[in-house]
Amino acid sequence: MASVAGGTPKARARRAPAVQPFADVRADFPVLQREINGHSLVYLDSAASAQKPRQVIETMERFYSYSYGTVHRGVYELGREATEQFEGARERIASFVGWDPACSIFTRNATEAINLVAYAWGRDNIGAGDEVLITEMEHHSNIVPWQLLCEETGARLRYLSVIDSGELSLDELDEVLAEGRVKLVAVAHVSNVLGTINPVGEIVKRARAAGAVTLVDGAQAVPQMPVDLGAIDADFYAWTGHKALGPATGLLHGRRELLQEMRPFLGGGHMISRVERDHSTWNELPWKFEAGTNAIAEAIGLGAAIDYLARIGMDRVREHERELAAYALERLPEVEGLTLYGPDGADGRGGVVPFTIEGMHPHDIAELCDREAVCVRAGHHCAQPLMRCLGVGATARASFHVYNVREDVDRLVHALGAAREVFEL
Amino acid sequence: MASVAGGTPKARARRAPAVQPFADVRADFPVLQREINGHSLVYLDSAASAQKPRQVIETMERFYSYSYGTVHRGVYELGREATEQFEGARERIASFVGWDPACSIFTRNATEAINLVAYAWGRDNIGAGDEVLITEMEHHSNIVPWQLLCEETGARLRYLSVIDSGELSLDELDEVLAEGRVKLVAVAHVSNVLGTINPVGEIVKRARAAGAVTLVDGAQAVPQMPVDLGAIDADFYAWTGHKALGPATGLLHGRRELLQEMRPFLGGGHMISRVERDHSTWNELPWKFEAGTNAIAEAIGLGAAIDYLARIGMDRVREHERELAAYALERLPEVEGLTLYGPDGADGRGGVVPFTIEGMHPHDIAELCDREAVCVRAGHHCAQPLMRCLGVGATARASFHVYNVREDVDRLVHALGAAREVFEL
Amino acid sequence: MTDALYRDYILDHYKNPRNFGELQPHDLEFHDHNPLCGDELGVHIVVEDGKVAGLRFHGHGCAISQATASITSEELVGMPVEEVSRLGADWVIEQLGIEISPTRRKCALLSLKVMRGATTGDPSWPE
Amino acid sequence: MTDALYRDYILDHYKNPRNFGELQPHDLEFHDHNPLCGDELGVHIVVEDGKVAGLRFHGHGCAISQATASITSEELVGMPVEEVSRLGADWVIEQLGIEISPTRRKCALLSLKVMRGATTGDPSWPE
Ligand SMILES: Cc1ncc(COP(=O)(O)O)c(C=O)c1O
Ligand SMILES: Cc1ncc(COP(=O)(O)O)c(C=O)c1O
Repeated sequence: MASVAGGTPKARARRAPAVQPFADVRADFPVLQREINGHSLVYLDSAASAQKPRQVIETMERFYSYSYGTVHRGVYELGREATEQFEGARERIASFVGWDPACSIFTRNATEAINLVAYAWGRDNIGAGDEVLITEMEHHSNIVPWQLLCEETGARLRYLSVIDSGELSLDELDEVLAEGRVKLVAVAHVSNVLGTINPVGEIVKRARAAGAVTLVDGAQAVPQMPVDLGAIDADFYAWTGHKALGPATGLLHGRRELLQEMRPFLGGGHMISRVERDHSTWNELPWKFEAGTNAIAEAIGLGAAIDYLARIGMDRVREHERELAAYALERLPEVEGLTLYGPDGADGRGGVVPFTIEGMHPHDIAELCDREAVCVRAGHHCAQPLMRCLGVGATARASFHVYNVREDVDRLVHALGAAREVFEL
Repeated sequence: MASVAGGTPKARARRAPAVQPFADVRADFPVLQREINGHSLVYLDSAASAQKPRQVIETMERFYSYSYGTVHRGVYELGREATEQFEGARERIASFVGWDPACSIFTRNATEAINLVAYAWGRDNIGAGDEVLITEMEHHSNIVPWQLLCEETGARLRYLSVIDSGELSLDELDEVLAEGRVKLVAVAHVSNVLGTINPVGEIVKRARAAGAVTLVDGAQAVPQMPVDLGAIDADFYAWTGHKALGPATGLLHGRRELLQEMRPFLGGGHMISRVERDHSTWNELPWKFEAGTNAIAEAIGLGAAIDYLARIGMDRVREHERELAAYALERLPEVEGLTLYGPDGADGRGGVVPFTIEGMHPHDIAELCDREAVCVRAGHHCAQPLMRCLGVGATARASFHVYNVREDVDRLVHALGAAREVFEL
Repeated sequence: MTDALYRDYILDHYKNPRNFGELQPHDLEFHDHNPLCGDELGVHIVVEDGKVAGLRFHGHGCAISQATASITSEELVGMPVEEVSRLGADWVIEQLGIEISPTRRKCALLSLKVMRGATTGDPSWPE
Repeated sequence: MTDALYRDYILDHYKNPRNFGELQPHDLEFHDHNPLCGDELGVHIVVEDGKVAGLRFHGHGCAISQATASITSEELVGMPVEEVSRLGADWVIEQLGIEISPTRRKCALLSLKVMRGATTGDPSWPE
């Protein structure tokens, strides 16, 4: 991992201090003060959605209370302030991931960002006989839009397999690309189930050499590691604010030439240049793809979330995630009957640890963890094809963010032990 | 207007009390405490977006601070609370407009709601030779999606004209419908420029009798008058939360049979029932059309906004809007060179008053009003075809909500007088 | 301390489900899943004289969905098919004898859903 | 009290715009609008010896966009076309002599946009 500076990751793990370096940020998250069933909250479901620091909550509150107005059109002071804050947030967000703000589009969420590409780029560029290549570890949001597109256009949807280590095979990628029919490669940067960190820069390079356009689903990556879109160089990169300590707004970063030649996706206010009776012309980028009134407060809130993460430093966030994952991988096997999934070790994975326990369904695991106020997720994690590859119907999953500490893993292990007792295992 | 109980509207206007009945709600809107350029804020741009009461801001803040979690999937307490609040908000919002919650879909905004229909219903039901009928007073969000659809399908887009009174002609509607090619009628409930309250129940009835499906754009209606979707009985009804004192989330209400047979729009998490490698099956309504992570806090915030409006009573809100519009229509002509647009009188119009002043462009009007902290909008109001009908490039527009008082109109008249002085008119 | 949800008899039915497996040949069948968690449940039914003469559930799922299938299966055998088709959610929850939170409701109703699917063809969730 | 934005000379140029109207025949032309407010501006240019020999703006818009067109038109007549094509936003703002807030920037730059459109064919907004 480029982001882990100095020392081998192993050596670092051994040096891990007893006191978490991030204990100080916990005071910023009001929800952590909650007690549930007599226990303090342990939130281990950040891969689904992250909690928000007061800096984000207060930014939105302040905006709504004192500067609310619509953007780009108000000549008056409130409109000016709203526009400045909104476009300022776009600029900081774009620079956080190393991309041009004019090619950084606010969407509803990552799902809408991917659908935007499927509709506005896909329908004009994918046809019968073409292939769309995704992987077995994709989230439904990076599967279903392509199924719909392929059904409509007669193209074929193919899957790169997930090999035993929980990784993708670049050899298989080369083989499929060599057949010459792949027009689009869409792949997760980090798997939301296995945690696998995919070599997306390399995948983009090979796909481009084979003439394919690339989309990277960064929903799990941007929140937890340094991401440099200039280096990855994908044609499209989608992510979602609510997993990055922010509110509900998504981002689509795209290559300028593609965005320029694409037809618009949603039609309506703000995305037009001129509306005649029978046809219209489109606004400049990025507004061409932002129809209707934006989620203004949410974009500004995401700006505050990004500022918060940047202040901590994404290298440190990544190291924190890696360390917590390593600690969970070390401790969870203490629970009898527990099976872990995903890459060996914590170096090639994000802060996500999926597991099952023999004789106890994941749903019941999550229910019983909740008795001790430990929030873990159970289910297919919007990745049914991957579940089938793993040969399970569902898994439990613990995932981390900046506010988690090693004690949270201890609490999880304790809750799992108690759950086994309830089940008389 | 069904909502004006007792007395002729004229008689009521004469009885209007000197003290506004709504002065008491002003304390709920923190933004009204602002001073700009040494003047207290007068916000007259609610038709673009409304300010938020502290009840809405605090609901969102409380949710983010203590109950944040994703909906429908978390087995743990936070997930339960979030789901209850989110689906509870949907139920109250649906009942507020008299529709089935299962057929009430959260969208990004009204624009996305209309595009959803254009994509998911339109592409399967509109073909070459068919006609889509809209009106000259539509907002771009109810024009451009149909332009895109017609361009794609070869259908023809037609416009009902706006007659001199700023109204639609039902006779013209009948004539066009009689030609037998109209498959969809899409019309604004209330015009965002003229304020015209269209007889949408009657339009729906005639359209249905002619075999056409109907979509009503209620973006300007739901925020300011009682709306009973059961009585209007349109096939689709779209609106947007940010104009109804809420945050950025939209609503699409649809007829169950249509929503059921429609293909999904956005593909991704939560909208599926089962994802196979090559195809998927869809979740039940309304979730089939809610792909990806919802704007959860925003939906809950809109629930609080609806509660707030319901507490005041929409009959009273409507009467308040009518009265302020009447007062503005009475006072604005005092300004020399001023031209009003829209229906005569306030009974057939919402709380929206567009105007121009000879020798002063609307942009400059708005700029100079801002000197006295009076926020009015200037421009084409996302209604370029209507601007051409009116024979102007732009207008200024004042619009009202519950927090406005008669003194706000006085302040506007004063600011316009001062503006004329600056322009030496 | 007894757990309010995972009572002894629930765990017993989960671990030793009654009437689990397949029934070949059978007269009625239905298969479905819980979209939220991916649980799967199928049912095979043999009908004699308008009554459920034999019944087997199969699939995988959590303790609640599996135990519900097992517990209700004992009541369903011998019941007129017409009566089965009219069973509602309340009946299931009553059979189960525990309080079911909204989050686990679909788990508890999955077996009724497939039973009704088999007897009426109606694939919707019981209210 | 003089208004900081609506100075006397701005209002004068707005009310009595110089070089307004059409020029027939002309060598170069361009027409555009400000998508935010719908303002329209067109330009006709007559070129002689590589210089702007004649120029007329036409259209409708706010005091800032109209006055900018009028004020700059006086500088543009006689300027080498090549020089016109290199003019930037700063030049316009300087000619205008007033501070322009971000909300009014496009108003102030619309005339430069159509001038550059006419002389270079580049339809983008000046930086
Ligand atoms: C009549 C009308 N329709 C549609 C819209 C679009 O609403 P939104 O921008 O929230 O999608 C608006 C407001 O902008 C409107 O006034
Ligand atoms: C890998 C991945 N892709 C896409 C998504 C979709 O994000 P959203 O639901 O915000 O659209 C998620 C999370 O739900 C995810 O984990």
